[in-house]
Amino acid sequence: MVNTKVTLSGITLDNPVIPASGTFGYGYEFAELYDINILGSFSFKGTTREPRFGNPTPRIAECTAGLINSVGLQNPGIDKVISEELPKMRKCFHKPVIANISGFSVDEYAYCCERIDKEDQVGIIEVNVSCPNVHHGGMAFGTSPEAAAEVTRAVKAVTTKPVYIKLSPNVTDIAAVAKACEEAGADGISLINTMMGMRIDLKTKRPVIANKMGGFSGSAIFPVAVRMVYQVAEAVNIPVIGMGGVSSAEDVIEMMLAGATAVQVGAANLVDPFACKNIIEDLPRVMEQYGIKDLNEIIGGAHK
Amino acid sequence: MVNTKVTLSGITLDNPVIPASGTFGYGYEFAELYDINILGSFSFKGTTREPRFGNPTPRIAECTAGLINSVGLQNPGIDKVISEELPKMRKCFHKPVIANISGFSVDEYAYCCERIDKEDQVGIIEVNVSCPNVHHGGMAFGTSPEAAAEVTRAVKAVTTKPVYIKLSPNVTDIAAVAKACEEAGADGISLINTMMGMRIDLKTKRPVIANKMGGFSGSAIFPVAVRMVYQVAEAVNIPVIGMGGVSSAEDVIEMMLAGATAVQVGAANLVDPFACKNIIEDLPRVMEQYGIKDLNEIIGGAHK
Amino acid sequence: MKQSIFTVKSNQHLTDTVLKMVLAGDTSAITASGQFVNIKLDGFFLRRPISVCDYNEKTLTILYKVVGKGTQYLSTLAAGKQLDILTGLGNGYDTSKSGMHPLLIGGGVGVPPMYRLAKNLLEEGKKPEVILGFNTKAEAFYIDEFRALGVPVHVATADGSLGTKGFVTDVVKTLKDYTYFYTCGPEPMLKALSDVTETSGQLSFEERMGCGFGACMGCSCETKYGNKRICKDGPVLEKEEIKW
Amino acid sequence: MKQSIFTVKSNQHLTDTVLKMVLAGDTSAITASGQFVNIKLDGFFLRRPISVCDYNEKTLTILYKVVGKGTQYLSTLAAGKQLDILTGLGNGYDTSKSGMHPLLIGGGVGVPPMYRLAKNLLEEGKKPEVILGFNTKAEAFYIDEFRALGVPVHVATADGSLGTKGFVTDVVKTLKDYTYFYTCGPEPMLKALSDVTETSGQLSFEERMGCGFGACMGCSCETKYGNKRICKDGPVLEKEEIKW
Ligand SMILES: Cc1cc2nc3c(=O)[nH]c(=O)nc-3n(C[C@H](O)[C@H](O)[C@H](O)COP(=O)(O)OP(=O)(O)OC[C@H]3O[C@@H](n4cnc5c(N)ncnc54)[C@H](O)[C@@H]3O)c2cc1C
Ligand SMILES: Cc1cc2nc3c(=O)[nH]c(=O)nc-3n(C[C@H](O)[C@H](O)[C@H](O)COP(=O)(O)OP(=O)(O)OC[C@H]3O[C@@H](n4cnc5c(N)ncnc54)[C@H](O)[C@@H]3O)c2cc1C
Ligand SMILES: Cc1cc2nc3c(=O)[nH]c(=O)nc-3n(C[C@H](O)[C@H](O)[C@H](O)COP(=O)(O)O)c2cc1C
Ligand SMILES: Cc1cc2nc3c(=O)[nH]c(=O)nc-3n(C[C@H](O)[C@H](O)[C@H](O)COP(=O)(O)O)c2cc1C
Ligand code: FES
Ligand code: FES
Repeated sequence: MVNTKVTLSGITLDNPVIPASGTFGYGYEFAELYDINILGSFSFKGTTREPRFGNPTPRIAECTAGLINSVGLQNPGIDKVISEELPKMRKCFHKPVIANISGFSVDEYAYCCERIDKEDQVGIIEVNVSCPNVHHGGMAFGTSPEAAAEVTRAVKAVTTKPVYIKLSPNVTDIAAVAKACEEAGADGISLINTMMGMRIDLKTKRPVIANKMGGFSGSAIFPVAVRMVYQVAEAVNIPVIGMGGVSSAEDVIEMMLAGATAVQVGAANLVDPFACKNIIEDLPRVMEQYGIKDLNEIIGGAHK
Repeated sequence: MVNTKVTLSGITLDNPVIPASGTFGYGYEFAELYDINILGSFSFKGTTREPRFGNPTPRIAECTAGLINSVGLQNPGIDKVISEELPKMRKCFHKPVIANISGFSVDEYAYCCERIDKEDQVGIIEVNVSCPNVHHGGMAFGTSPEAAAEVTRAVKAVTTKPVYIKLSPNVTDIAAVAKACEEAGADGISLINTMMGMRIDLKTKRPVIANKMGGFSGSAIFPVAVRMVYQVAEAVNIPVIGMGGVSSAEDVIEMMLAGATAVQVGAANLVDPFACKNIIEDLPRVMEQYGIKDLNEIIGGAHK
Repeated sequence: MKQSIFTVKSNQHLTDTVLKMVLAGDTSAITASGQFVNIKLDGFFLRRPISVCDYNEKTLTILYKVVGKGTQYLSTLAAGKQLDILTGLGNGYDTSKSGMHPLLIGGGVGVPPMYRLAKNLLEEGKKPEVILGFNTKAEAFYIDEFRALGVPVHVATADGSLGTKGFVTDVVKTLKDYTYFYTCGPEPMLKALSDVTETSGQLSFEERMGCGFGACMGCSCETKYGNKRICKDGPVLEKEEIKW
Repeated sequence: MKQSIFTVKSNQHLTDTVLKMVLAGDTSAITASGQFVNIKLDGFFLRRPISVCDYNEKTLTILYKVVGKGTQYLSTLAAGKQLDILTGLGNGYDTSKSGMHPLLIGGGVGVPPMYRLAKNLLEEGKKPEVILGFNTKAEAFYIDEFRALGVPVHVATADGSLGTKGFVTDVVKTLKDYTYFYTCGPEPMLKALSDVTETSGQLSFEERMGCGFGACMGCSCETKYGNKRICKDGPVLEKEEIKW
């Protein structure tokens, strides 16, 4: 028997496989297909202070080995997430969930995190700093170490749960951003969010996405994600949740060798609703194939 | 009849299709397969002051829809390129070529560009600023607008030919780098170079590439390349040569709609030595399919 | 929703660009006309959503138009090819609201779902009347199949090469005693129908989809009763709730 | 070099993990034993380099070991499948240097190129002697095929389950009158042979390849006579030029 249990800031997961925020909704659609309690955890859709419809459609563009999305954080807002979604989620998922929080100002992050911090069900707060900072020219918080650190400090001041900062890959120096978050008190780092991408429709000669650009993810981005997880794992001493293009048990192991303690699966859920289930079921066999008895032994293994 | 001719800084190309530096050698291998004079131009292997063996092997790692390379600028050095390769190239290619120049210091760039500037055969000098600046902590010149501008100024001071700065995509704000180069006198911008990526071998549990990381390219990166070409075309008034994952005539048109005046084809040449030939032959048919009479009409078309 | 493997039984051109594909597989998740399936194609990242045209316990029929690389690939598949398909997606049409004499209006690739809907309404003892709109006679398909159901079928073509010259709305304007309407087709047609019809009705929408089963919010639209996902809360919306 | 389409004629297991594939197609670009082909596989970005084991005007034979996803996929292909292959890659062995009694030493998946090389040498009237090295008897293949050529064949297995217990070098040490050697196999074996052999020889190397035809510099190595591309200036190098 192999050991697939891993621990994130004191929370032990049965396995490292976690559906990524925005690709698993609140889990309901998947719970109709299989018992989602087999998951390590799951990160629910990004939550903001106010309800949001998000961006105009089309919001989806297909790419080779991936897709671009510009959903734009559609969500019912923190109040309804707490009053309606969390109680519903509890019915289909009995483990601690990861609350993915977004904001357009430092205050909004702090407000949402403070609210969600009181919820038992939430094991980890994952703070998505890829959102534009509306007060400072609209550059994403995650593109500057200082802005990311400021969000981290504000959130840490009002929460008791482990806070993982989820980084944007659209930066020159990802390790610098991660280090700034660590110094500001982050308990862990999640990465990568989507890469900024664009497709143009040859028929209309206009961008496919109504908002022109969007977030590119899927297997195509895996090599960039592995590289960034490796760089961040080398730069910080807090746990890293790796993601970006993961779609097989082999990919999970590769991410962990790069330094991830747990691994999220995003776009793969959209094209194969059983992706996470299949990965979890394949994991023991693939571990044996590569002579891995305990996943904890391989975390960061490629750094040696 | 459709028009596929485009003009880069006064040099008219029969078509916008240009093999990208490092994926076409000096053209010899391809010239054995077909008459490479059908190409718009071609950008030969990156040249440095000294001869270089490059990085240790393995230098290649396969990825979904792409590959990572860490060739590390293997080349015989500027002297031999001028004395041996250019005369040989002239025999199989009768149009102006693009000289791709690399360096590890501002002086080296200037030296090489000054040398190559005297060569008739060279139509455009393409300055690859993705190389590490050995005098300043090893960050690539292309990751800072100031450093990229410094290289541009140094090169412009010693050359008479059009100078295109080839940008690295591994940056937070590609438009800022492009603008700095334009202000420093660049005649055009080439982008994108490879994205930093990494793969880990599950059997050995070590990075596949001897140098750990390398440059990721191929169809997987196309959406990021289109986005960056779009952003740069919006930011500057000089011509843009677009590249990154181009492997079909449709991709060429999409790049041009994003703002490219010409388009380079890299990794696709490696897996299909006839890639450029096929693209050039398909182009008129695909133009007709999308109602395009003259490629010049669609350059930047998606910005309208 | 169900994920399962279907086998292509036949794949034939109805027009230059529209094909009919019959697939064998587990159709048990399909519960209503107007639902769609989402098909995985080799070499393409996203699935392709296609309406259910008809089905029985063992087979599924779809009609699709070649508009891009995915449908082009689909058109090359021969009998025996296996496809991974998600079935039973979307809400589908609610036949309980139809009244005795509903109008069924399909435009172009919006025609297919009308077929099963017509069969269902007939089974329920209702008297549906069908209007099919195409650009030209050469692009028209499935008219005989609708006629074979024994329902009145009107055809409109934009160039007048078949049936009424003009749009489906031109036909609708000539009809009086219908009790309800169901439609699927290009958005301008849906909008025009919403304006011209005198009864309530249900309209089926298209949107670019990430998942097709409600997980990604890629396909959302705003309605008078809040945000809806075209793939899960649609594709069928009620006339009254639509914000144009 | 030539790019063309080959059709799988047969694809059979020789051992649990090694298969023999015979392909029909245009072999005119193949000019020497020791050359390789580069095979495009659906769903994989890079081609897979595999040595020519044998060929005639119309068919190509390769022997390959399943070591990863690409060769795994290759092992599933049935007769009739078409493959895009670049042929005539690499320099191949130079038989003019062999003398009358060359040694041919193949280790594991380095065995295949020795087969055509042996045939070529025999045709030239020479008397090659063959040494094949494997880990175990269960992993051994193509011994009978070499014997059928009428050449002396020695086998070494690491565990002694077949032939000499030990490595090919142990066999080489017992042989005296050879005039030259040719080899292909894992790099440690090549190095050991280079040390233990008393004559000149040619050694075939492997490297991860981007293109396989000299364009990318992905496969370079440093030799005493300058940088060489394994794919174009190799895969065969002369013992004297190698920097270990
Ligand atoms: C609920 C629903 C039911 C549909 N039913 C039918 C049907 O019965 N028959 C039929 O011919 N077509 C139908 N369509 C449209 C069909 O999905 C598209 O024509 C098809 O996806 C185009 O794929 P492609 O690869 O050929 O085109 P491409 O343009 O190459 O596709 C690129 C991407 O855009 C998406 N896309 C392109 N056009 C559309 C569109 N109109 N709607 C949604 N996504 C699109 C593709 O799915 C793909 O992700 C339906 C669409 C929806 C949403
Ligand atoms: C000149 C040459 C001749 C060869 N001849 C044979 C032969 O006759 N029979 C045989 O069984 N094998 C041969 N090999 C090795 C064969 O190329 C690899 O086993 C094969 O590429 C593995 O592919 P994979 O997808 O199964 O493995 P993966 O590990 O999944 O492949 C991943 C990537 O690494 C590359 N790769 C992996 N192993 C090797 C290797 N040993 N050498 C080069 N690239 C590698 C693959 O080509 C691919 O790009 C030869 C290699 C070279 C360079
Ligand atoms: C449709 C979609 C919606 C997403 N929404 C969110 C979100 O709300 N919050 C967030 O932090 N990340 C969001 N992401 C990013 C993913 O969580 C993940 O970081 C990214 O997609 C990379 O992983 P992948 O390649 O496996 O998809 C979204 C991604 C997709 C595809
Ligand atoms: C094997 C290889 C070698 C390369 N060498 C160079 C080089 O010497 N100079 C340079 O500017 N770019 C070099 N590049 C980058 C390409 O020119 C191109 O910018 C990049 O690969 C993106 O295009 P693609 O996705 O079409 O490959 C190299 C790329 C590859 C794959
Ligand atoms: S397409 Fe994903 S929610 Fe509708
Ligand atoms: S693999 Fe490209 S030069 Fe050898």
